[in-house]
Amino acid sequence: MKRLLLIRAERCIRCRACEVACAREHGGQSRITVVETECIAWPVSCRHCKVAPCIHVCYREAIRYDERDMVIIDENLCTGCGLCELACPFGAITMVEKQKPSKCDGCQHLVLDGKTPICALTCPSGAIVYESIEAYEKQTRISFFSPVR
Amino acid sequence: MKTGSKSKVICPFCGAGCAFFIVTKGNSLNIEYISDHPVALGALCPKGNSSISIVKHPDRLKHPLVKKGNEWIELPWNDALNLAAEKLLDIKKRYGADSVGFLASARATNEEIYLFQKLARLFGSPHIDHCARLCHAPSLVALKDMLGSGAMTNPISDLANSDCIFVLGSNFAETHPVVSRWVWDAKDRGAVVIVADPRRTITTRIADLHLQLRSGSDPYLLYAMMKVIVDRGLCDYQFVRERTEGFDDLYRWLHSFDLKEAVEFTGLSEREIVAAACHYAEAYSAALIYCMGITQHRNGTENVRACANLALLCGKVGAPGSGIFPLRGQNNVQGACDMGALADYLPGYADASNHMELKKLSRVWEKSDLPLGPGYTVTEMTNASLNGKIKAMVILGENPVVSDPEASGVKKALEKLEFLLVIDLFMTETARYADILLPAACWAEKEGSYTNTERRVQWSEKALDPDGDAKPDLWIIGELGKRLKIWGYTPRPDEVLREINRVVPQYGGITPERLRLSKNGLIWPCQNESHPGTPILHQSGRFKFHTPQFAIEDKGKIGKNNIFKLITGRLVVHYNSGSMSRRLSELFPYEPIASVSINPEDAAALGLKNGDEVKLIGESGEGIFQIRLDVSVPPKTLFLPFHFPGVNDVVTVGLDTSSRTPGFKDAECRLEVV
Amino acid sequence: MRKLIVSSEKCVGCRACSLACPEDYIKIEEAESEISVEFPPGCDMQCTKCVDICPTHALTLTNDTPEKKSVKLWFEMAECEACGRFFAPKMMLKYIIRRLEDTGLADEKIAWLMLCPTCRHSISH
Amino acid sequence: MKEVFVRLDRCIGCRSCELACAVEHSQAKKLELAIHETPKPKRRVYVEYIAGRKIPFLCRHCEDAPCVKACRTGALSQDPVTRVVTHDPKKCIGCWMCAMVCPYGVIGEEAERRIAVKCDRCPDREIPACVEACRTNALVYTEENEFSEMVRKEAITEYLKGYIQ
Repeated sequence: MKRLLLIRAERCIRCRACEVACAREHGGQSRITVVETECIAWPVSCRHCKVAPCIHVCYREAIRYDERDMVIIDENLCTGCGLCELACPFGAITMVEKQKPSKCDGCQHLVLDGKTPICALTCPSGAIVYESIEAYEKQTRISFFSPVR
Repeated sequence: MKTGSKSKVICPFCGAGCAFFIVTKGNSLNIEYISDHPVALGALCPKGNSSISIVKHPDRLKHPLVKKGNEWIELPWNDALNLAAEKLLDIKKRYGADSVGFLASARATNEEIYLFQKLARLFGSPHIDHCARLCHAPSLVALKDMLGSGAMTNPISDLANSDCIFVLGSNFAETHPVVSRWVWDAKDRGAVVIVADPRRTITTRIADLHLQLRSGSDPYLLYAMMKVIVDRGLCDYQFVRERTEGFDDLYRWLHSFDLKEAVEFTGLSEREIVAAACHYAEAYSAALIYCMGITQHRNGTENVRACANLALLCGKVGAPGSGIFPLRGQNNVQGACDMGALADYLPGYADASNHMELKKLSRVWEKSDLPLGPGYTVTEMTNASLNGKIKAMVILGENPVVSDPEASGVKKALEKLEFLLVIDLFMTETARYADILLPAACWAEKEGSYTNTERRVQWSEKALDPDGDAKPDLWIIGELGKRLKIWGYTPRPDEVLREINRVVPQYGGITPERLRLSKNGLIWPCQNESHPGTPILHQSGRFKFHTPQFAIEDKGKIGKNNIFKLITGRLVVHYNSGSMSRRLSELFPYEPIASVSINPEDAAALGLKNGDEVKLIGESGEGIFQIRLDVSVPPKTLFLPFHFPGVNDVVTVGLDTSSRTPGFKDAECRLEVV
Repeated sequence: MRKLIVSSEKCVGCRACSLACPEDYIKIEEAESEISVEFPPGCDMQCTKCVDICPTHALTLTNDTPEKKSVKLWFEMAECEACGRFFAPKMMLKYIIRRLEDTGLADEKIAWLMLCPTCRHSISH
Repeated sequence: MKEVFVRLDRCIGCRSCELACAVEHSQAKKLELAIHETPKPKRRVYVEYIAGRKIPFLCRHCEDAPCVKACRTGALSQDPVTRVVTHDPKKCIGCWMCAMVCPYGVIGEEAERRIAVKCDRCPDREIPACVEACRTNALVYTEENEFSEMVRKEAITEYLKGYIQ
């Protein structure tokens, strides 16, 4: 089962630990953003779509899947045109200094070592999890019908 | 210096006691999470995540400084320590030893705090205290009296086993973010979460039932719940009969208690109170989390007693998932209390005003005539300085100018001192008043043990050497003691911990060897070397009910003439007096200034917009703050984060009678549009 | 000096050429609801970065003598449906829709493209 | 409108519904052929054992469906009349927003294509396959008022049984 970065938005306490950890791990620029409204908060980052608009729109083929089906950007091929930023349905790609796109790479360096992405590791409330859809949905079902409620 | 090494350290911020590895590679530091750590499965909040930036922070003090006129002069360690000792001895000769006040830090290691209070007491001063006085001293007094121990009864992760979690005056999602994981896990299992808070906080988002009570009416809510429980026969009669005393008095008192009065006073409906009471009492296991919303009141001790009464009445003590959870604020505030850095307690919670206990201690320390307590507390010390009873102070890593109420008075008091020695990492607001300022090594640069809020004693390793001339607190205290002719040599952490093993009964079996070997630390009480530690307290033993004697003075001023209720509290990205978090570029941009939250209705009535400046006028001080419109704040109430200098200028409050804790949450202020 | 030929039909106003140009010959001007890209008539550099980088192959460099006047193209900006901010040239969004044709996503209007990246953060549409 | 109702007390956890669902959504629609198909036919109904109880979970086709709101690409759409939420695999980009907002956890993964699968209430059939397969009538496909009438009748029968004895 492919493990993914999934979010249990109801758990998010908008503490921004993920942002701080992500920025530390990726040289000062956080690739995850916590968005907050009056009643709910949730972290926004790349969803690593299977049919990724950013990949389709990139004419230089600078965006591709890595070994673990995470969407990554090859900085050497990227021209900084900003098409991917506009194509992303989640606003998860941001252009930073000198029009370099910055987006979640699923902590490639950690995941390939068999570790968990940094945001899922650090999330204090367990809002960001790194697991398969199957396990995630099972957990949702079980907690929906938990005995006491 | 170890290069390319990995050392397990304890997070220097809140009391949850999360551990992580610091990985050093050349000059760079990184964090590696410990995903099987019992506190939070390796998770860290934003503060923990940015903690390594403190280590190499450019603002760190690097050399001992001495104030000459208005300038700081760098001095070698030997000269600075000699000068400090000379001054202290001179003051001792002129005014007596009890004219020197000592403030310990709740974020130093157990060993350092133990040695510091030993230094103070052997120096001859009973005036040793630390910032637990500002937060959980009422818990200590009340719970020690009623249950026998003033600490959290169960580990944090045990919250996941609760069927009902009742949260009072705590915004743990911001103050102790890792706690929320276990509360959510309990909720996923089907637990009911009840949060009583005047504000709508992030924590109340977790709640199934949010009791938006009037600030300060907590005892009314608690006793109303008890009355409902007693009236409906929901108490655990077996528990009450077999393991408690004093139920009859409480029962009689509750009989005369009027539910209508509570409804009126709390501003809640009777249905809400009944629902909360039934959920709590009927749950198989129930946890009661409380924090400074309970303790920082003029009747703080009485509030804590009410909490304990409720738990005892329902028998929700001493079982998995059932307990009382006072969440402590600093990473070693529990340890600092255990080590006896308190005006009224000796190490191991022996009474400081008891001659027998002092005699026992004097046998271990091989010195007779130890000073008889209780000494001055944190707030009393500043007052004593203003009256001229305290002439000198030694402050180890505290920042009373920001953290104490009536900050303007504190500043005056520190100015009036003949001699002030401050040991700190940074040039804090308090350090500016020092005569001698000694640079301390930060937590990653020294080793020692920390006790977290769940009583878990963990060993923190040294990750790297300090920059510049900074030295570990233990060395500084040891060297100072040597120069004050108190002891002959500077001990190592291991040696101090071994002495703690002998002096503090709860720490009897927590030896340095065991601590270093154990992966998850040891939970006191752990009386001897073969004891495995006690994660859940009070599984046996008898407890005492308390017959309430509280009175809430409602001056009825709030709401008139622009007088607002002022609640101070924390933000998730800042920490206590902010001397660390306000310096971190990772955290600071999120909340750069102290902005006061106000209900949009009130703001509209005053014609205020987001970002407007207002003047808050307290009894003894005032300050100008920016407005933030926030529906989460109830009407006629202001919320102000206390991490910023100037906030406590506005706060003027009375002290709780039993624990002498300032009632921060009772503050009122007048709002003036600038 | 080489001549720079711009195809006004192909250019979508993405600004990639301007960013790639080492000499800042291609100038961007931003107005409230419009953006203009000004191409020089020719280029004396021996580089082809702008041509290589252009996603729509709108630029060509030839060895003819350049004309005197520079070419200025104006692009209408799209307005975010949620916050009303002008965030990208409409042509660029059209180009994205064209690129997404083979995915089965492309309708005449793709809902999320009408929002600015910040408004796309919202959990529900 | 007809809905699939669940009678929790009747489910014995036999998982016949899961099997029938997977077969119905295979190409061959026959069990013996379906097991060899790729992509593997996927169930859209889930039976969970929670604290000793057996509970079938299937899409409730919510009136105000959060999955439809969260879907960026319009792959999930709701019929304005029947309120059935259907999933268009052609438009699905596999972002899992729907899975993350679904309160019942009934959106599954088609492992081969890594896109979402969910209950479509069997558009080719009169009665959904899971309901037809249910041996104990734990799943009922009926109108809302008919369902409550049935429950009422059952309750009164139970009550009368006790009364007569």
